[in-house]
Amino acid sequence: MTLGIVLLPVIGAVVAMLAGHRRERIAPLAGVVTTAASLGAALVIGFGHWGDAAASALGPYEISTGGTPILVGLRVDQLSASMLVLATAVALLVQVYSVSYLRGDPRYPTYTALVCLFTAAMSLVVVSDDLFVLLVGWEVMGVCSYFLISHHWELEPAREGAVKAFVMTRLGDIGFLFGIFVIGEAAGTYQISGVITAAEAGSITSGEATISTLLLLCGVVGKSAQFPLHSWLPDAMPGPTPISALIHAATMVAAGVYLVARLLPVYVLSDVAMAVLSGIAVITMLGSALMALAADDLKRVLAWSTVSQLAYMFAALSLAGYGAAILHLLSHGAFKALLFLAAGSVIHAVGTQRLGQMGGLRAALPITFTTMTIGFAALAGVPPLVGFFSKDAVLGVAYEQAMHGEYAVRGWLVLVAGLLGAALTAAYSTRAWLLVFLGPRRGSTAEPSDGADNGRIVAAEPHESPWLMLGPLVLLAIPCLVGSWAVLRPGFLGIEADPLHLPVALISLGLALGAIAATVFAWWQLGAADPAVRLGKFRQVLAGEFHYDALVERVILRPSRFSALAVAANESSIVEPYVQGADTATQWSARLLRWLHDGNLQRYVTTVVLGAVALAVVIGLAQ
Amino acid sequence: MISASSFGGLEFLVAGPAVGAALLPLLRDSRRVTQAAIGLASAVLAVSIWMWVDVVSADGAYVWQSNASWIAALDVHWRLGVDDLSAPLVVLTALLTWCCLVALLKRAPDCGGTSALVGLILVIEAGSIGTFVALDLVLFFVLFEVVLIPMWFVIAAWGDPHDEPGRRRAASRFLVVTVTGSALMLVAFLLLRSELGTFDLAALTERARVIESDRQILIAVLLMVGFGAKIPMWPLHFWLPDAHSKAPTVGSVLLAGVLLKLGTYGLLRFWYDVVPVGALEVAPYLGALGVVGIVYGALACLAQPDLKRLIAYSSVGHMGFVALAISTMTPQGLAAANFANVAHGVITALLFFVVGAVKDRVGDSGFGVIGRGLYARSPHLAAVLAVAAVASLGLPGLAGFWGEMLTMLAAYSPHPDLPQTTYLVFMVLAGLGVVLTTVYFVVAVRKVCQGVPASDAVTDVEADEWVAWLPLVALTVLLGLAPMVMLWSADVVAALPVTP
Amino acid sequence: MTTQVIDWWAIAPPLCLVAAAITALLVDAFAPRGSRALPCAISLVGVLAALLASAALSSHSRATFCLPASGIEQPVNCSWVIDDVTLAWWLIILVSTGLIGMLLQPSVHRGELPGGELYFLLLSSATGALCLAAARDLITLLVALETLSLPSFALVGLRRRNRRGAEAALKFFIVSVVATAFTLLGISMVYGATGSVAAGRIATSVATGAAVEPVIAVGMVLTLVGFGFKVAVVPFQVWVPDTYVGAPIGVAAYLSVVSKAAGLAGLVIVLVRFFSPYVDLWSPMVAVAAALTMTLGNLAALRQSHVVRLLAWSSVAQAGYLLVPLAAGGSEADIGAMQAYALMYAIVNVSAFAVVGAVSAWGAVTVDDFRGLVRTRPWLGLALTFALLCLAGLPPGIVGLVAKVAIFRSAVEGELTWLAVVLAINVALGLVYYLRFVAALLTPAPVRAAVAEPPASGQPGGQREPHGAELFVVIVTFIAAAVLSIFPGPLFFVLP
Amino acid sequence: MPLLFPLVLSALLFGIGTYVVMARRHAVLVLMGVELMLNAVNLNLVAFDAWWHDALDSGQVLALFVIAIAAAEIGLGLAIVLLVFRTHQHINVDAMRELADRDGGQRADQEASKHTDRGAGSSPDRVAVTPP
Repeated sequence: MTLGIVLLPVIGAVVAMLAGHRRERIAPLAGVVTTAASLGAALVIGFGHWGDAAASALGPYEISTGGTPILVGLRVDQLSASMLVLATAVALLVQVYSVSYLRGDPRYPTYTALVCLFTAAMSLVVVSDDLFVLLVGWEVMGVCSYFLISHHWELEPAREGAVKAFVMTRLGDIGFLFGIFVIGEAAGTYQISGVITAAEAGSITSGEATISTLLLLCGVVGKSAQFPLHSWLPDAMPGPTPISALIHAATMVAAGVYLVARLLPVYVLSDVAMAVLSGIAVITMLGSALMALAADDLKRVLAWSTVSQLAYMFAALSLAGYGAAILHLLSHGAFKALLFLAAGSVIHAVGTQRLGQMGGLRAALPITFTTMTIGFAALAGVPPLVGFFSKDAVLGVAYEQAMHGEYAVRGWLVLVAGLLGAALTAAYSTRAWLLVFLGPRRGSTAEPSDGADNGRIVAAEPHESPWLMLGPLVLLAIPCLVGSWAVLRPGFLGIEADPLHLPVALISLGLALGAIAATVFAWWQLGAADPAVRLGKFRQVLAGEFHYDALVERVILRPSRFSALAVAANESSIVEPYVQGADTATQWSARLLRWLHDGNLQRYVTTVVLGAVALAVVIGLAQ
Repeated sequence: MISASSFGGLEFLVAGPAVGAALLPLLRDSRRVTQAAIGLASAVLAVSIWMWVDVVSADGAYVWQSNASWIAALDVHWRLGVDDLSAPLVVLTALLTWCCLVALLKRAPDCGGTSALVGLILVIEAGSIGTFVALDLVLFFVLFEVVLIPMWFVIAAWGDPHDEPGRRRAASRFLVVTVTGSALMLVAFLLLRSELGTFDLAALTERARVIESDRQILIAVLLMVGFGAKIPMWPLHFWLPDAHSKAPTVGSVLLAGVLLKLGTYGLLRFWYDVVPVGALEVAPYLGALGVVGIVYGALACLAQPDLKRLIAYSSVGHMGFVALAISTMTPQGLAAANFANVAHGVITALLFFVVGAVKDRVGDSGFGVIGRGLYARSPHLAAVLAVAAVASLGLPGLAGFWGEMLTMLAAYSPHPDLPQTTYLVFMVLAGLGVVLTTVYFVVAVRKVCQGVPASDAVTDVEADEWVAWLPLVALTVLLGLAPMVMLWSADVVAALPVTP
Repeated sequence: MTTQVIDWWAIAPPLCLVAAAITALLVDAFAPRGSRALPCAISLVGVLAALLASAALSSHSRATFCLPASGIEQPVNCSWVIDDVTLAWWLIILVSTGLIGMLLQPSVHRGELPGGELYFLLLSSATGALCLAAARDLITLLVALETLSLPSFALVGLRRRNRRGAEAALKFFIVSVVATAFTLLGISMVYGATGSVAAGRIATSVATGAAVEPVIAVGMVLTLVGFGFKVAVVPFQVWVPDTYVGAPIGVAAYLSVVSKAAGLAGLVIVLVRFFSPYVDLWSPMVAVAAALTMTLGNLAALRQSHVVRLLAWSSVAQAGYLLVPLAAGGSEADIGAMQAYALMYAIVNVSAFAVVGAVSAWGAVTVDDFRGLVRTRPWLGLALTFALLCLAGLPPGIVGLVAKVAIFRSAVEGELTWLAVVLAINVALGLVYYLRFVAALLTPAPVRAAVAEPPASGQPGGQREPHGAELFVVIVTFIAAAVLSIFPGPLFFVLP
Repeated sequence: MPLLFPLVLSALLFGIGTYVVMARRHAVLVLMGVELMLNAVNLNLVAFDAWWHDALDSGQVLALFVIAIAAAEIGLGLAIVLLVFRTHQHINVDAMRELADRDGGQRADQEASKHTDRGAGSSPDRVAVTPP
């Protein structure tokens, strides 16, 4: 069954790839059917593990490497089961949504195949019980993401973004790989359950734990777009919007959270790693929320918001708040997927991603408006939507730690940052919502190629999307609404998070409402213009995203480009002449010999005489 | 089960292609020659797979052994045998030869004389397989050299049709560097002989430990330089890019897929089995050169304006990984080197096939000439190129990953007598190389496959090309998903005593 | 004084040659014009007879012209010894002489060379070579060396009214006599230091330390000069390119094979039979000379475009390889390796010269003129390609490769690893020019029409079919090299 | 008579002979130099023979051989010199450069080989004839 979840989408991918170009119907069908089957299997497994702490395993099968063997095996527990359900469900919705969104796209079969492959890879990451197998899924996700971002490879930003995303995540993955080495050698196994057992049994020293977890963190930071490898995610937005929903919001970027959660027993062994994680989370949380506040691209706002929300989860994990992190992961998966898909619907309608060219779409897109409002509200933390409660769980963990936990200092830090972040989140959500749906309609469908993901010229008058696209929106809106009921149930999915932390909840609610009110006020005061104007000069800094890319360019890219040129120059100007130098040397020696053999008999005789005399002298001396 | 050694299975693998090379061109019609050669290559492939099955069940011992005196006065014998180290390479050679011949069936180089080219390819197959299965040092050396002249011809006569002096220079450079290396290797072999009095590899393995360590170091150094020229190890790599960029497609495929492996195979065989003590002293230097090769090759690729040269330089990097793996002197390193060898053979061969196809279609392999948007102009071709590139950059789940991963793992815990910190640095630098490899491959894909299609459509992959390429694609995926296909022997190999 | 008993069987092979030489001269003088093949036939018969006679000797070693033993310190000492080594040299010398004899016949046929004189001189010179290999005292050595040399001067200048032949002959002659004068000086010093000219007595004297110390060593090296000259050891290689280029090509082949083999035999006899106690003294010297010779030869050959001069320098380089086993100490195994290499070299080099001779007759001089030979004359082209690859020591020329392995082995077992490394580099260096030549042969389209198209009739360098004798030599040597490539065993018939 | 005298004389003779061979351009003078060298050796041999009281008189025998060889050499040498004179009209040893290895000399080689096939031709870079 577990294997089926992984294999079914692969079959779908193969079918779509091979037959998709022949018959138009096959690819969507293959994608939807296999993903649906996969979801079905995931649900069966998920319900099997509902509230049940026991894990089921498959394998392990041993691969010898000459050293510590690799034990290939699958293992499903509650965490993986819930992740499976999330991943396959979002994948299914995205598949359905894409049928309409990408209708008529000649690259549709490839697209479906890659989405299927991605689903399989994500499932593999979640159910794998071996670090190397996990890495396989992890990187296959990365490469699927790379290909999908560059779906519109005629567009410069798509190509740029794909390369950036792939290279940055892979940079982190090298650290990840080394982390696996360290942890595997320390624990004597690469099996995840084995590593956890070893960690709990205390057979991993804190030094080993620190090094390995920090190295693993490199991969996590890369995959989940946390500081300092955060900048690829917004640039990945030129990819098709459903992809952004699936890969860059709900699942792949959350895999980092999943991994840290899974290996939390090892992380807790290392204070340093936990502190670093807190630091990263706090910086990312606030920084990216600020950038979301000033971004002029709807998808970019959502991307920064994703980065920020992921940081919440890491913040919870850094305080050992396992349950809160997972809750927030699941709820974020739902509402962020909803937001992206709704944004796709908006973009589909107006043909641009620029906030400055939207506005007043409430009437034209009623269903999109409704569902997206629910999504924004959930993001902003408006009760009783699910986002409020899951964020509260995170803040609650921080509150507990700050008040009477062992990580008091970091608890306070996270708490303050989290509250500030909540306000910022509410502000940028409101801003985006206002700019998209309210106020007058600005701009036109001009310059569709300007970052718009599919570059299609759309009719001047925006219209509601077809039901194949709206259906997923509605379906995703449901968990946002009723999810709170599930979250509030104690022991949901066996996750023991306290339901509500009243003081923190009240403060955060107050901050959120205040921020919403302030944003709305600024918007109203500016005459339905962008409230970010109120930020003044700071807006430029934020819109420039703290000039991080320029810094990377100057510190990393330029030197490596320079060294590459140096090597190339070396190849052509040192090695080549080195070869030709040998050539010249032989030429000169040949010329010397030619001089010696210039036909002059007396020179020959002299050579012979001198040679004989020299021999005699040498031998006389030698003796 | 019938014992294949009783009817000379290995003799068939070596002599079959050689005899075929001598007789087939008599058929006159070059198409018929190629067809017959494909038949022969299929038989060789089948026998080699049968051989592998036998090797798998043999647990590390030499199987299909045979022995006949050749030059009595020099104590040289036709000693053949195959074990888990050589078996995969034999199968790889047989497979790549088959693919090359299939590729030649319809699209031979313009220069004509396809029959002769087919004959030369068969000679290369015979020589390479012979080198892998030879258990006599002089025989090894002779067969090692057998490959050279045919390859030289392939490059010099069928290479880049636009640049005759260039291809000849490239071919000669290849030959001269390799011959220098192999002559040094011969010196090492003869030193072994003078120490131990035999050319028999199996006997040498048993007796090697009596050689004093100074001598072992000398032999190990000679072997390192000798095989290093072939691998090619970093400062000796300069012949490779030229040879590749001037060679015809089949030449590049065989050069990268088979000939480079002769070097790494030799180093593995002799360092681990025969002079482990000396090798331990020299290993850090090999590791350092390997790592320099990795980073240097990757940097050279970054600024490379020609796709074929880029892949050639990427070979320098990949072979640097193999060198690093060998230099760890652990069973894991051995397994890693062996895996990386085969993986590189498969993937780079595929890459060269694809780039060769592109070059044949547009006339050159420079980025500027190929133009952009190959995804649109020739979707399947571009897709195969992208897959091969992704495999080559070491994506987990494809063949390239396990070799590199195991190499770095081996570098993380090298032989206890080796400097641990140094190897840690090697590992980190190798990781840096992996990142750089990613960069140049995605940049190359971006330049070639993506972008607004610049010029006309390019003929897409045709049926015969699919036949030649699909085995490689399949093997890339298979090795990536089921590395145990190659790694089953790792534990057997682990039984080898590396420490004296 | 006692009367000597002469073992006529032991000196039969040279006598066969002498008889054939005289017969050839006389027959040519008195036979009617037109029977130009007769001297060649006679000398081939003589060579065959000499071969048969040598074969009859092969069962056990013989000696003649002996000094009786007088006391313990003066054991029996023979001036003429036939053992396996001698017989191997004889085989190499006789086979090459026979092949070269055939190679020269076309020139005789065309009237460029006088048949009687040619074969008389050739066989006389070969007689000297045979005697050199059997000699065991300084007088016999000297006389044999001169018998080898003097006819060869005449051979070089044998073409009538030929400027280049005359120049070559004069240069060859003068450098040679100077070298011989030094050899004589050396011999006189050795005699002065030991009081004897016989190998055994000199060896005993050297071993017991009775010889006068610095004089004997200086005498030894000066004695070597004449032989080194024959072998073309640096710095006595100066005459080689000019002489080869000026001489008829068959004579150049003779100089590069027979004369060189005889010189090697002389070097071996002097160093191993006379001065083996001084092995520590001469071994490094020979090693350095070998290294210099091969390096210089290869470097000089690199830039050559004139085919014969290229082969001339290649023969200098090969002389360096040939010296390596001697440098390794000259044990029986070493000499075996040297002779195996010399046999390979003889066959292959004769093959190369045969093709070059045949093609030069059409006016081809430079490597470029040989372009496309494999296409236009497949047999000649393939034979030359194969010969060059054997000289380079690369498969398919496995015979050359195996012979090189033997040489390398001598170097390594003689603890001369550095020389082995120099050898390795030189093998690669040599490859460069052999390959250049091979590449030209295989080029599909000839750039110049020198070879491919027959020039207008009546032109002196006009293309014509190669003579049957030439073709025969080419094919025989090609087949021999090919068979030896598959079964290299017979190459090592003298190895213990 | 002490051994030293003949040896010194012999060394002088050999040295003079060597000098003549190296320094004189006239072929006949060169031959005379060679003759001097050979006779120096003869003197050596005879002196050593006398010094050793050699019962076999090897030295003297060898000296006889050397005389014979010298005669043969001179005979052959003069014949070659004659040949050279007939083809070159001079016997100046350092003026004969036709066979020399020149830079880019392949053309000259070819020209020369064509000329020589017809007998005495004139080389393009022939050195002026100045018989001594």
